[in-house]
Amino acid sequence: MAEKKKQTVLMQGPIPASFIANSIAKHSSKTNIGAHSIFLGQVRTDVVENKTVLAIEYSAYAEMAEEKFYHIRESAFKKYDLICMHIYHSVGVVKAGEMSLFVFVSSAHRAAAFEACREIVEQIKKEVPVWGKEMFEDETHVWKTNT
Amino acid sequence: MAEKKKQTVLMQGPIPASFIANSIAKHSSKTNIGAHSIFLGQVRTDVVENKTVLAIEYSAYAEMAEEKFYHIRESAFKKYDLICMHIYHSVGVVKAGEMSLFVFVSSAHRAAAFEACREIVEQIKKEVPVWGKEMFEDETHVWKTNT
Amino acid sequence: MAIEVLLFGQLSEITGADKLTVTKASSTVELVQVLHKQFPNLALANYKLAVNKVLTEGNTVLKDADVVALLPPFSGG
Amino acid sequence: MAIEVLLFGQLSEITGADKLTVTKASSTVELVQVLHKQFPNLALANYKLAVNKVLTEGNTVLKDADVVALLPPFSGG
Repeated sequence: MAEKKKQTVLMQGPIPASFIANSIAKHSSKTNIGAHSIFLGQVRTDVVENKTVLAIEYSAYAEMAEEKFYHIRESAFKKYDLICMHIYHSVGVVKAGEMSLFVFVSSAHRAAAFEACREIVEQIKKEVPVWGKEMFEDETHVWKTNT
Repeated sequence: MAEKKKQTVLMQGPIPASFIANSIAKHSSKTNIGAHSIFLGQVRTDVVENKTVLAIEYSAYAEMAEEKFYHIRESAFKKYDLICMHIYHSVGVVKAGEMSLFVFVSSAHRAAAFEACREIVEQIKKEVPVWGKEMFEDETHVWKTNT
Repeated sequence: MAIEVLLFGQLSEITGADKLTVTKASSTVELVQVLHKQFPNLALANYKLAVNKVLTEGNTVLKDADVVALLPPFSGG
Repeated sequence: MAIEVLLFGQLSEITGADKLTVTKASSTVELVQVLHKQFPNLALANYKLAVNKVLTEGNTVLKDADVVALLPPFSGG
């Protein structure tokens, strides 16, 4: 249950592929794991009113966000038979093609990992006080809305 | 649609974390992607009749397996709005804690990536002629059964 | 009495501030009235309130040193 | 006439072979009879047949150079 300790989810800047690889590699000693479900959110070059998004600048109500992330973790551990879970979300500028969200759920069998991962991502989008400012090439911006 | 070209899915030995990281990093130029859903199958130290599994040796009817993998890919591209997809499955010995299956599905929005990834994993377990021989510390073995 | 008000996202742009102190507000309804008077465009914005990091609906009594956050629709991920 | 027979997983262990050639079998039913006679333990095993990489059910006519695979329950992943 050491996995359930309070972690800091928010991290400055994009989430590098090497960071994800290190997270995966660390799990090779946990040989009770049979299934990992990973979600990665990547910034898209969306076109809004004929202008292309170059980057998203994320801001957060950090203290409340960390509490929400903690609550989401706890709920998932209660509901699903999980071995471990890691969540990382960027704050600051994340360019198109870079990663802003990394949800990593591990369990003995695949059903729990799949279902928990999806539920966690939906909860993050809905419940966590984070905002994305979509920045265009002409230095204007709009505020992202989640669907 | 270049992504739909026939790929070789079966690879010799375990799938390293660095290989997964490279796959992820390659997608940063595809800025129409918003969501990646990744499944990793890891070999567990299951206990069968009081003996601990140290490794699984995978064998396959390679020609038929590659055709099945291709069909699974094609079906998923038809059914879901996906940008790209990669599937890798080990043959040969994969030790406990190492990875034997890597399914990587990318789309603009998360629903398609999540749903396709899960469906693909279920189809692989059910439809692809691959067999796992669970090897114990005393050099005996049993044949794995999928649930 | 001092209520700390935090403003996020587009609400910081509307008000030109990410933090304010309001001294005369004994409830969230009163606080919102004060803020809308000071920043009329805020009344047009879509937001929720959190008192001490907990989302509130309806009217909530405020006490000295409470922290009230104005939260536009979340768009993380 | 020669039918190539491929054996996988536990079926290779039962038969001691992963490839066989059967010369007298005009259908999958006949082929299975020949194999079960040669390897009685095979009759106790659970498997499906694929003719030229396509799963078959029921009886299927075989022609020269067909490849018939005996597939125990899949356990990939």
